[in-house]
Amino acid sequence: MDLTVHIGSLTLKNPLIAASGCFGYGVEYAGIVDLASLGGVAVKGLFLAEREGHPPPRIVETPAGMLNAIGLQGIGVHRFVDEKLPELRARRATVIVNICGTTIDEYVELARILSDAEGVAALELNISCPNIKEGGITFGCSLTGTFDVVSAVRKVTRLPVIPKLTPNVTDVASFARAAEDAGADAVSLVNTFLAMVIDVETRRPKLSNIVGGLSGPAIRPIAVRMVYECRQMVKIPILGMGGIAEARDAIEFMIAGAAAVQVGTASFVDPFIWPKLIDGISQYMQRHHIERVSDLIGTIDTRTRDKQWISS
Amino acid sequence: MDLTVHIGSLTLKNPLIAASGCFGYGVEYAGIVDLASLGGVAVKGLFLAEREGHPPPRIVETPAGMLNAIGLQGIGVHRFVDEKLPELRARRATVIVNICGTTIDEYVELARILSDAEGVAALELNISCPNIKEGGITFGCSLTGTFDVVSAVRKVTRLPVIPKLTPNVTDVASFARAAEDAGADAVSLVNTFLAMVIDVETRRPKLSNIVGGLSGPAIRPIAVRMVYECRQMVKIPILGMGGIAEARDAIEFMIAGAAAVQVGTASFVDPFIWPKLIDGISQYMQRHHIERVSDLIGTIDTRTRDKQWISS
Amino acid sequence: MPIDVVADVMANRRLSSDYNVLALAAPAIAAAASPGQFVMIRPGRSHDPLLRRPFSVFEVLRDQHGAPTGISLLNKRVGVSTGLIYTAQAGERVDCLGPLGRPFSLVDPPAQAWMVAGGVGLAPFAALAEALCGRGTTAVLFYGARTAAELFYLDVFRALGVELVLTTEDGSLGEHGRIVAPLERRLSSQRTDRPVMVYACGPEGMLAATARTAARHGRACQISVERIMGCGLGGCYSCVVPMRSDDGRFHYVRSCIEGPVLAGDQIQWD
Amino acid sequence: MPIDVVADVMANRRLSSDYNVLALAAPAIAAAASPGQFVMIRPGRSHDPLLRRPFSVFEVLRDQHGAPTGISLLNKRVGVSTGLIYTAQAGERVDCLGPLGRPFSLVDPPAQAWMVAGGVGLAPFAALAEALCGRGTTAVLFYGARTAAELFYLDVFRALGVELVLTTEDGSLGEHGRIVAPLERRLSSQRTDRPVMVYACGPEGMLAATARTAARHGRACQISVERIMGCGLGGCYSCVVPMRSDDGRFHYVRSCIEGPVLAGDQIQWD
Ligand SMILES: Cc1cc2nc3c(=O)[nH]c(=O)nc-3n(C[C@H](O)[C@H](O)[C@H](O)COP(=O)(O)OP(=O)(O)OC[C@H]3O[C@@H](n4cnc5c(N)ncnc54)[C@H](O)[C@@H]3O)c2cc1C
Ligand SMILES: Cc1cc2nc3c(=O)[nH]c(=O)nc-3n(C[C@H](O)[C@H](O)[C@H](O)COP(=O)(O)OP(=O)(O)OC[C@H]3O[C@@H](n4cnc5c(N)ncnc54)[C@H](O)[C@@H]3O)c2cc1C
Ligand SMILES: Cc1cc2nc3c(=O)[nH]c(=O)nc-3n(C[C@H](O)[C@H](O)[C@H](O)COP(=O)(O)O)c2cc1C
Ligand SMILES: Cc1cc2nc3c(=O)[nH]c(=O)nc-3n(C[C@H](O)[C@H](O)[C@H](O)COP(=O)(O)O)c2cc1C
Ligand code: FES
Ligand code: FES
Repeated sequence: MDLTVHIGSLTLKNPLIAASGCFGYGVEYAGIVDLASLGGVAVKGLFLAEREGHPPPRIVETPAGMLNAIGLQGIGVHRFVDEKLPELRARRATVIVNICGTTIDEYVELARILSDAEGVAALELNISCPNIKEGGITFGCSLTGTFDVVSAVRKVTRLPVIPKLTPNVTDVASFARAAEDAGADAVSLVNTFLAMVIDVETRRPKLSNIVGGLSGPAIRPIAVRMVYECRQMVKIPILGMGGIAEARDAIEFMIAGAAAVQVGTASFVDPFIWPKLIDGISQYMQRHHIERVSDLIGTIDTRTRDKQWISS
Repeated sequence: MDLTVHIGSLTLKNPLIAASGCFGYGVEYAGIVDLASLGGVAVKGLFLAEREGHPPPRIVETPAGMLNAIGLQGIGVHRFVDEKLPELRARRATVIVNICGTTIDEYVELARILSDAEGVAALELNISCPNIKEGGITFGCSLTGTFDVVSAVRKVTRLPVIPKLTPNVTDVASFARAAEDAGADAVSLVNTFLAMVIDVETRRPKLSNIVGGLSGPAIRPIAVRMVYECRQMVKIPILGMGGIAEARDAIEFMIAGAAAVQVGTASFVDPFIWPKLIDGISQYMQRHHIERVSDLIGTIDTRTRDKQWISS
Repeated sequence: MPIDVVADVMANRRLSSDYNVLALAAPAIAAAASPGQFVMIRPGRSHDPLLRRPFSVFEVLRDQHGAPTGISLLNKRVGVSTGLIYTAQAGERVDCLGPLGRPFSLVDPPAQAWMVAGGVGLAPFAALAEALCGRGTTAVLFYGARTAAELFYLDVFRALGVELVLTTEDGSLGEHGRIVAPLERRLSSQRTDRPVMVYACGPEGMLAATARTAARHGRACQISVERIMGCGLGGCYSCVVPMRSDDGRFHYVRSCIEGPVLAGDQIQWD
Repeated sequence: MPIDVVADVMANRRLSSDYNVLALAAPAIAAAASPGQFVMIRPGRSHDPLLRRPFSVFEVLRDQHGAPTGISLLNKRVGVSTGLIYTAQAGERVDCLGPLGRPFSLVDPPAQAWMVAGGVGLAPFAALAEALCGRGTTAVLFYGARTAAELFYLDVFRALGVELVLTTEDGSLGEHGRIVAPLERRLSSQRTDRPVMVYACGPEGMLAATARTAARHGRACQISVERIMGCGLGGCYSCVVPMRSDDGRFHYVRSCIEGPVLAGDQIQWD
């Protein structure tokens, strides 16, 4: 059985990637998961500089989901390269670095630094963090902004460039197209949905940042639809995510058009989820006589049925 | 205690409205709910003509939500006026008619017919049904389309005109503004989120229509955020909805900025929900010494706290 | 009018690794229910699972004086909610709304009642058989399942005086094959001046075949359909079944309020 | 390394209408846990509630030979998951991940250990008291609650030889008022050459007051903080606590991996 998938020039040993911001810098999980067994590890969004992020409360649970407004607390790219990358390298993780900037120059600078560092497999451009104004969302909500930041980064790196798209737009597929046109190797989607919860007793938002990003199973059907739409618009691979909690969900994203998937919130609930997902996918492939997992990608069958009846 | 709220020239006896498409034509529920006890009854979306809608399966459950692609099966406006309106009138329901069209002329024609009919309290313009191409969504996703259809209807009716907005846009508040500029008396939001579920065993979409609209508690935090955003952009009242399942949720929408709320999916789960919601709101008002429910509207307190600590 | 009760689980009897019978304390629903009606069940209080699920009223339970105390459900575990119902323990509480929908119409002697059940499609027939036998109507149960271990409650039907015709797909009990075969043979051999009402509930393929067979033999047929139901009350239009229209086309009716029992010859099978 | 077990509920003892003690079969976690560590609990399997919830290890349960068999949790019902834990029945299963976080550091005689607990903040102190008393350390428990009926396990602490100082907000038992008052008095009267380690867990206001009081008296203080935790493993950065930086500002640390026990004088209380 062949679980490898290809993202541009990069080969992942399986389609399962730990989603950015949901797996620390990866090293936190080294005792729980064999990092080398994952298709990839997308580390927490990095700016050039260190950041403290938003005051707590930073998360709140919602029906089948959660909001977060961490505010991209982080150690900055230099400390990441010095303090975390060596261990990730030693553990043979396939490291995808999620980068955030306020200006195109910052993305370019981050890309340069990380291209020179040893052990970075790909760059995921976070142009979709809904929680901070300066987190690239202005790029992510504008087609030319998306195009410009991707092209600029494209010029300075040979690493696969993977812009991460926001779902908070009317037509996500047009953003995937802009990214493709600008030379992206793949696109990641979705980041979180802008949302809020109000404590009715105090009439105050439950998050210090007022709004936050919704993730988890609640958003899965919207995310699957978006992957499906993008699949029809672009040829580059799609890294699909949003509420994946079981092997079945990962397979659903692949059938909708994702070449690989990321798992965030569900790994909070079950940090030991990874081998379970791999097992579940393998069992499915066996049951359906699928030799290569990549044969699943985009194989949704949308023939309309005249049939009125569910079973028969 | 005063539960009345005002939507343009219309006074509702309380802020609770049965959401369109989730309460049939109202008459189906006459044996379960005293229709006159509701703030309003938004009946199922009506076209000029009868429609059969989409083949089943038409709904599928998702985590804390459901997708529907009913396809606006309906009896058409004439049969509605002849067969349903008399009973609604007799039961003294405050009837909000949800209308759908393919062209501006159809909305205008529907508005004319319903303005002449006795017992219609307001028109809700469905320009946001995600499940059928001809259901006004082309208006709902374009600012000029929204403006044009609202102004056209505005000219031919004295009934309150309430466009219902789609959440599937980048900036819902700008649509609320377009509606206000065109003379709308209020806006309803949100309609459902475009979404899909794939059966991984068959690789076919679970809905015959491939995509459907996500409703239910899953979407609530996104909907609350949208109401909050619109509140800052427009002065006209907002009818808020999306996943309301308890009195607390209804209050949350009002604090975010809704003048009234609609309840859809939750009334499937609990058709006897209405008196419970009214009780819950009344108890909350008592506990917080609030005399008029309308004093809650938009009272969210967003002062930033420097406080790092939750309680103290 | 339907009522909604928070019903105590009185007992949960496992019939197999997939089937169980759940007894719910719901006297008012039990008193009002007619054979063929259903209830909408919610086995938990969280938003996942969210919607209620439809279940036929299997038995009306009574105390020693014959007063209704509750209902039972014949449950087949196929997903989330049926899984919760399978594992429910006595003392748990379950939201139960009903009775809902149009029941079977009963026939009196000399008409015979032939019930056709596939798998969990047995559910509405315990109550129906009791009602029919109570009025002296001769009843036959054509009952097919995958295997012998999934043919349940045979003694109960026998005790009521119901004749049993059984099939299993693996041949482990009764005739080997599907249930429509013996039904077809029996319809062919039945004298046309002897009135028969066919009742059917089960997988859709079986229902279509039954309806066609009955029609071919000129027999009326009441079909209990199973559609995905959002509300059970006519509010959502999710549960529609296509019915033949006079113009040769079809129109959708809501099976929760116009059914679940529908005339087999009026359903648009395709 | 933490492990994740599907733990059987061995017993559920209700202490009041809001508090209970849940015993979970989890020998490996029990064997590995140190006082002050916590577990992440998931009482259901649906997506609502979604995330696990953090709970202190209350007691390490042992069989008659002293071998660890499981742990218990002291639970206070405040919302969805704590509600499920309150109503959990023996035989149910609960996902339990742990042990997690940095434990208390213990002190040896002649140092005394003063534990300050507010409400459910008692949770980490049963295990801590056992460990301290085991090494002969003199222990005092300052324990405040709303009312006498919410002061639990007093006998257990007494049996260990722990001195109890109690307060209730309604004056129904012990001193009337908050627990920081007697702590403050005792700190004032304690000779400075007698070493004392203050341990505290409870509402944030109480923690801040305890930390300040301890600092004012020059006593070291270990605070077990309670933050909303998404993962418990350092993955999500939800659980941060502001700690003083050398430059007079603060930086956030993740209380799940750098805590939950943190040095009181280094936390930025504001
Ligand atoms: C009028 C009526 C009476 C019924 N009586 C019984 C009965 O007595 N005993 C019994 O075991 N079952 C009965 N069913 C079927 C039962 O409602 C479904 O098996 C149940 O809803 C599945 O819920 P789930 O959460 O376990 O499955 P899910 O996890 O939601 O889905 C599993 C599978 O079940 C199908 N399904 C989901 N919801 C429904 C639904 N509402 N109706 C039909 N299929 C569905 C899905 O398409 C999917 O293939 C009846 C259905 C109807 C319409
Ligand atoms: C290290 C640690 C140890 C703890 N030990 C115990 C213990 O031994 N016994 C005990 O009863 N409680 C303990 N708590 C608190 C307990 O985790 C929360 O009460 C619980 O998470 C609330 O879950 P819920 O679903 O019932 O509440 P929800 O319905 O989610 O929310 C109800 C209220 O609880 C608050 N809350 C939600 N999640 C948390 C959280 N993770 N931490 C703190 N507050 C939260 C919310 O802000 C809200 O005000 C501990 C917390 C931490 C961080
Ligand atoms: C706590 C938290 C922090 C996140 N931080 C980041 C981040 O730094 N960069 C980023 O691109 N996405 C971030 N995300 C978004 C996730 O990577 C992912 O896109 C989203 O959560 C949807 O997937 P899920 O439903 O599996 O969690 C974060 C999500 C969560 C829940
Ligand atoms: C089955 C179903 C049918 C619906 N039909 C309509 C409709 O005809 N017109 C309309 O404007 N909205 C329709 N809606 C959207 C609801 O009115 C409402 O906007 C949405 O469901 C969100 O609210 P809820 O989460 O309370 O259900 C429908 C929703 C559902 C679930
Ligand atoms: S189930 Fe809602 S209309 Fe039939
Ligand atoms: S709880 Fe996730 S980092 Fe601490």
